[in-house]
Amino acid sequence: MIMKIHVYAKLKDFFSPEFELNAVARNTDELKLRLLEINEGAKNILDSCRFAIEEGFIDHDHKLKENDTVIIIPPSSGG
Amino acid sequence: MIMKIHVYAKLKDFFSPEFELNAVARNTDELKLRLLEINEGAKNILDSCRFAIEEGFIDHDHKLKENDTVIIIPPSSGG
Amino acid sequence: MIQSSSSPLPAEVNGSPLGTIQVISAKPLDIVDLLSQAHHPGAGAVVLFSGEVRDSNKGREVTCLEYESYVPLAVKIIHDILAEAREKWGLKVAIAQHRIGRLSIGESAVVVITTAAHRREAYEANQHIIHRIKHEVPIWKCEYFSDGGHQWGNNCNC
Amino acid sequence: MIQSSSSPLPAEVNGSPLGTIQVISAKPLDIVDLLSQAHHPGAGAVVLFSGEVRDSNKGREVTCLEYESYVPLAVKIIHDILAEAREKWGLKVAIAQHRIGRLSIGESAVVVITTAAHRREAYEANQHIIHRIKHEVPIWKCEYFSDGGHQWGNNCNC
Repeated sequence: MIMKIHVYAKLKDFFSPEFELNAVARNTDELKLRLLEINEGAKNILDSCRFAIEEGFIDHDHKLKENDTVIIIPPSSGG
Repeated sequence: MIMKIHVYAKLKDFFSPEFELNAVARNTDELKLRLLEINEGAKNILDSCRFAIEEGFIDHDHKLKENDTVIIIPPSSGG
Repeated sequence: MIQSSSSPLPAEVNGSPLGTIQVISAKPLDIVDLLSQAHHPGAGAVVLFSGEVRDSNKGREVTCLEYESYVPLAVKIIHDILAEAREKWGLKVAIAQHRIGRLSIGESAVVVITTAAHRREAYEANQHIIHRIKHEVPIWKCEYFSDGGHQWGNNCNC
Repeated sequence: MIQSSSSPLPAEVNGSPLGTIQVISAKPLDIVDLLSQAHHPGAGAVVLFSGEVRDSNKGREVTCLEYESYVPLAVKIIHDILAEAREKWGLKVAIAQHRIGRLSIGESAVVVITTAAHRREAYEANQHIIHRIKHEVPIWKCEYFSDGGHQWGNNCNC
């Protein structure tokens, strides 16, 4: 199962801004585990992140699909 | 006893903007009475006015002098 | 340091050299120019308020407004209000300018600009300054209505 | 009246024809141009907030800032925030624009303009909008310090 992952801000200290993930992740909880397998140092920041697809946030029970592009959204710090 | 009187805003419906008053008015209470002798219709508005000389407000016990220029200040309505 | 004790004004007002900004203006207010004077490297927040002439008041159609002022006292009081606000909220800049004369719909009657390190202070001080200007400064508004009437001192434009 | 049900945006946003104002901008914010779009004959009060880059944060000297954003979602959320504020406070105009990319000291990172018949609504709505933009919109700040360090996401600039 291949997904595209886009990360922003502090997450870029742990991951490439955009990369392909080839792993089983049926929802965002599982996706989080797969990402921690890549870099466990991201635990704190990942725990405070939300996930989005296109223009909408998704819940932890949203079913991820092959070829989804998942956006990982750290807490806002605009303004 | 001659004083110069300057009035503003709604007071101009009752008095000339600037005029000389030749009458006994030792303080602003007496000045108000002299002004009501000229136009008693100004009572309501005069009761809500403050008085000033140059750049400062004066109290009702401030002693008025010959040749003072007294400014009569209706409630503010700027903004 | 030698200072003239007879000077009634500080060497700096509005955060600008004395005299740069006239707090009472018979000319249209230049908001862009005022804003350009409000930037400060230590200020993270700039708040600008502009009170503008509305086309109606309590259902009556307004054609224009006129403001008059007892200028010497108005200038002194506005400077005092700005100095107190600058002190109380630690503002980097506090600017105010009130128009006098005849104004058309949409023209700005009064502008207040405050800048501070953080936005809470800039908003609070700005609201405080405009409130005091409307209630304490000898400036008076006359509204001219499309039905031919006029009215002095209806203190509710904005 | 026939309307496309698939259109995610109203025909008018920010009180201006759709697309006139980009809520996320990679170019320096043009405050003067934004203000010029904020006048309304029924509005007695215009409030503008500009969040600007300060030269220090908690004692550390800042040399520049960088903002990045997940733009599609940021645009949608800012439009939602503005629409809700326009409705709640009966605003005549509600405009917001947030800068992305690298900013120098003194540059404006975000501008919010609100106009209403009376000033209380314009101030309240303005503060509400900037609060929500700072906390809900996927925009992130990175501070670069003169000591060579940098830090993501310190949400306290203004």
